Amino acid sequence: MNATWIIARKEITDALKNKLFLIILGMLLILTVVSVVLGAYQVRVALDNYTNAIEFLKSLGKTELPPMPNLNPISASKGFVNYIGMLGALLAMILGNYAIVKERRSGTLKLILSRKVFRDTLLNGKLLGNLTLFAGISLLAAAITFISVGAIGNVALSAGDAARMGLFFLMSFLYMAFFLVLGITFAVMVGNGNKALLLTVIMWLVLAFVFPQIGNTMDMDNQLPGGFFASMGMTKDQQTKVLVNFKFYETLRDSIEEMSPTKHYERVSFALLNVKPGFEKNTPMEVLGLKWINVLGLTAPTIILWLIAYMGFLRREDIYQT
Amino acid sequence: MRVTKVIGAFMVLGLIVCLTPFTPSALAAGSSTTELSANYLTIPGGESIARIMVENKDSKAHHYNLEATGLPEGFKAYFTLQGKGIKGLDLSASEKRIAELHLNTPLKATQDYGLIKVKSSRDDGLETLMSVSFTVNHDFSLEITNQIKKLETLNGKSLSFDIAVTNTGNKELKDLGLKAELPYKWTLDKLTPEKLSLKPGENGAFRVTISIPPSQGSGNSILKIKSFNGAVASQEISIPVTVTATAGYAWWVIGLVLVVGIVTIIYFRKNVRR
Amino acid sequence: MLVTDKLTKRYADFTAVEDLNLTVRKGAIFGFLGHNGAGKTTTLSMLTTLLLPTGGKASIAGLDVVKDNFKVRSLLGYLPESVMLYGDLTAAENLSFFGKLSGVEKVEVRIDEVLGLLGFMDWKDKKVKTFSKGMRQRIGIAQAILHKPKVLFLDEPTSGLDPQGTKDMRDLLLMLNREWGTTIFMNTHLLSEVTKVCTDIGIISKGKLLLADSIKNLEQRFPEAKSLEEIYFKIEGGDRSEAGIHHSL
Amino acid sequence: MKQVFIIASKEFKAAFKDRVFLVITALFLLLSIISVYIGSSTKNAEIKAYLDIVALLKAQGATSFPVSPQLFPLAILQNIIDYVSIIGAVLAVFLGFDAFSGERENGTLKLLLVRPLYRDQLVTGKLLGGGLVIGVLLCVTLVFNTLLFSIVSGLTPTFNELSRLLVFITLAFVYMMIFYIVTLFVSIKTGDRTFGFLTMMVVWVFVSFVIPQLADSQRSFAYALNATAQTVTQMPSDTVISKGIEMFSPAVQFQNVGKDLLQVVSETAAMNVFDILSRQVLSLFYMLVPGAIFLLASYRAVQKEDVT
Repeated sequence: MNATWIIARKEITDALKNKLFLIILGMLLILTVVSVVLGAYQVRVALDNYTNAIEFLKSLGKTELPPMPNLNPISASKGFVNYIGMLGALLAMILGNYAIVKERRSGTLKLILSRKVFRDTLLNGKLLGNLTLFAGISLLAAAITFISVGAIGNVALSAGDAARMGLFFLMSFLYMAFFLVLGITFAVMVGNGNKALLLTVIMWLVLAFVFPQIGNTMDMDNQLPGGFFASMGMTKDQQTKVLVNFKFYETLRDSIEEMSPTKHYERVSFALLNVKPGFEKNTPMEVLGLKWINVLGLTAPTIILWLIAYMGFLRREDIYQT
Repeated sequence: MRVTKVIGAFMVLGLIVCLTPFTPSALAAGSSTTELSANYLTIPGGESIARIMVENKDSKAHHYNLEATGLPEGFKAYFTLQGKGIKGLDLSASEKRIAELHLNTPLKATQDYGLIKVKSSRDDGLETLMSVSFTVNHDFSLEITNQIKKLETLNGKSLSFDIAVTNTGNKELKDLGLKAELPYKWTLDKLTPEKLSLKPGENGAFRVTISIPPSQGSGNSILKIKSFNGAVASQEISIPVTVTATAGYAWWVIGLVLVVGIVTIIYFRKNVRR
Repeated sequence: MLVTDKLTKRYADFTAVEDLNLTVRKGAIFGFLGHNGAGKTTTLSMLTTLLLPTGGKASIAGLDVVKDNFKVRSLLGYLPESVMLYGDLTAAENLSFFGKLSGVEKVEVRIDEVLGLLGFMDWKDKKVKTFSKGMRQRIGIAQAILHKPKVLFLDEPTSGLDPQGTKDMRDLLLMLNREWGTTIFMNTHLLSEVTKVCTDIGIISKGKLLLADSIKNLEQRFPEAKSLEEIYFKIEGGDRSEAGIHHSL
Repeated sequence: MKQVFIIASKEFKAAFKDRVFLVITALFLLLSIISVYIGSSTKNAEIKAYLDIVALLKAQGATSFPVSPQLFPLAILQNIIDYVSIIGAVLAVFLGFDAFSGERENGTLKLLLVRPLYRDQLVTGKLLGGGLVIGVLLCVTLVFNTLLFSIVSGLTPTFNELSRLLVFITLAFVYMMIFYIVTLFVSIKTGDRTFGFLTMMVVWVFVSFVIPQLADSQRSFAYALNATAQTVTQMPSDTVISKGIEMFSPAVQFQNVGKDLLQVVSETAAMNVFDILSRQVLSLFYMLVPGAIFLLASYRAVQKEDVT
């Protein structure tokens, strides 16, 4: 058997014995069920409400009926975006960190590296094993979602919706993969396992909360909403004048947001799940085509981090320290 | 070519409500004798609102069904109470409330004058009738035309398109402006001409230039545009715009990945131990 | 000075120490012998008030370790088996912190005294995380004797030390006993150490005390034995010698 | 009492020597400063834009002007509520996660407990030390941001505003201490500090995100049908279940009270501090209960601890 695969299999069995991993995984799955069930139920209620409202309008003789509010069945997993964003990322960071640190603590890293194994093969095996694990988690969550939406929401998913949902779970997988690699890279680069974990978590805070928060704070939507201009009846000259003042902020804000894989994940997911309006009429592949930059923003950092981990691991001499 | 035929209103909705006599027409259910009548102005394709008071003169609570009868062909009517559609209302003893009758005039209405009856029927069978008359004003009417099915552009760029307007009324319309409701952070850069005056039957066009902020992600948005002056407003037309994000950022990222990749390969070549 | 009466520590599934009766006289250097897992550390933990006994009594200088635990703690000094201390603090900062907690007056002066005694002044302002095992052990001793304790408890004080370190530690203990009159209670599995330092010994196996006496008395009781080692294996059950306990001699 | 101070002062010094802690502290300060600076300057721009329009309208001879936008100066600081409730909580976790398990792994716990020091004094000392760190941090944030705000916006805070700020900082302190206390408890209970830390991260994710999210999904959406405007709008309103779920999240309670205090909610923006506090007494109660429970539990757990 191939060395990569041997290591990968060991990773999977290790994770399935890890108490914390199992606890968080359990929570994630329970939350998935809860959020999907609640979401599906809400879709149903909303649908009933809307139908009633339409009936009423029709009976009043109205011919121009309000458009269907945003109650597409696949947005049932809207809450899931957040849970994966939080717990999935946490889970990925823990596994990534443990993958390296546990070998160093138990001294087994020396034993492995003194065998007929290339250092990059070891890393590949670790990555492969953990990715398989997360692919499994994504599939499981997807299965739960499909079943619940069908059973509770009482809405049949169209092929397009199912494809969108599938793509969304693919994006979730990519998102978790990023944090997995982040955990591994920090564990490789920082000698002290504990410190590496803390740094990984700080990095997570920065990417998933601080950057989007700064983006929000600096967003004029919040400070000078479109409504402001309108209510003031501003002329366009005045508008542009005010806006020019914010041009610098706007660029800075934008670049900060672009650095956050969380933001990219959110953008693709919300478009796929129709949480963000404006993509209802597109086919799933069109959505991806429109959002390809975000998919890139989600995967590119993973690849870069991974290459850095390669280079770092190859050079590390203090790998034998605990 | 898609033409959204919309006729402007002489009196916009809110204005009608304001001008309506503050003593609403009373539909004094319970006393069958009273029959008041008021005259309302309306325009083809527009909606006017009549305020109707329903009073319960009984000492018991009752439910009242409301119905508008005698509508000319093509006309539609419905009732609302505090903005919500109703078919009837409940009144406790001696209570009175004001409902609104919405009258929709069809675009092709030819008559100048009409009369409808509002009937309230109490749950114990008591019925009351009230007349509401209306005058259709054919003087002012504005049509807005949009030749564009869909616009496509890149973020950070600006976009120009034409909006045509036609005066379909009997009088001249002066100082027509254009109001565009844009997505957040989009700006209206230029509007030529700023104002437009149209004689009856005359056509005119606005050239609109808007700019899309660089931070706008890929996706579909909708512009809502209408033309108006102090007296008339056309209805709103919607133009879908598909924005594609410029790939500048993407090239940087791809470039970075390539650089790191090459560095890694060189690194591996130079290191003996793997 | 130190008396235990049927001292017992029971856990849910096993008994670590059972009915331990022990007396250590004032000024003695008591070596508590036993192989790994015999119950030495558990006994030491109970005596230093870290663990609550599940049965029996123990007292130090007439003070009960449970009832008067607080007073007992101001009498004793303790060196755990592998002492780490606060890695980010310097030697002096560590000592100052622990000294203050022990209620030492003029702690800075005492630190200099003790470090001088240990020949450790050069490392006073270095961070502890940069120290070797032997240096850490010395700074560990420093924190234990900073407040001139009446009784000093040591858990395997020489484990992991090189020959020079072991000798220094021995000399230090003898000096403390001689100059300050400190009673010393040390856990060890090294017989060689016991022979060179201790005045009294106790042997514990599987939680039970097998023997406790002064070295002098033992020599009289086992006149035929050539060494302490022989006595130990005789009492502890000679079969263990084949299991390899002598490797630690 | 002396013993308590010795421990507290050591904790205090140790925190500011810890590089990881310093990084996250810097992050916290940086964020709050950015948000205040941007908040103040956009408010300025807003006011200026309004004045420009009024001037223009006057020049055109108009007699009626648009209403001045409602400006509540403290609302500029509103982002700090989020920072405290998210980053502040993590900060408390970072501060406390190895307070006990770290001592245990180091072996210094033994050294502490063989000294004439009551075990509860140890807990009190740790709490005091952590409290000092959090307190200093919040005070620096407050002073710095108030100054910055005054400089950028040119406004001096009134008495009401100052008292609101003070109460808010106190509340933020209490909130962060709750996290510190729970972390301390976990640290006493778990042997492995990494495990303890991750456990607290899970708790944090739940309190700050999952519970609010779950509660949000349980709000009932009234579908208001507006026939005139031909729209169907969703109006979220609290339900018993959503309220019930939120009870378990001190973060939500903190945000509720914080928003009132920092004039984010216009209805309460003019009230005095006491009215706000009495209005929010239930939120305060829900927030404090877990803190109190874990405080007692921590003292109990330390007494029971067997050090081997």
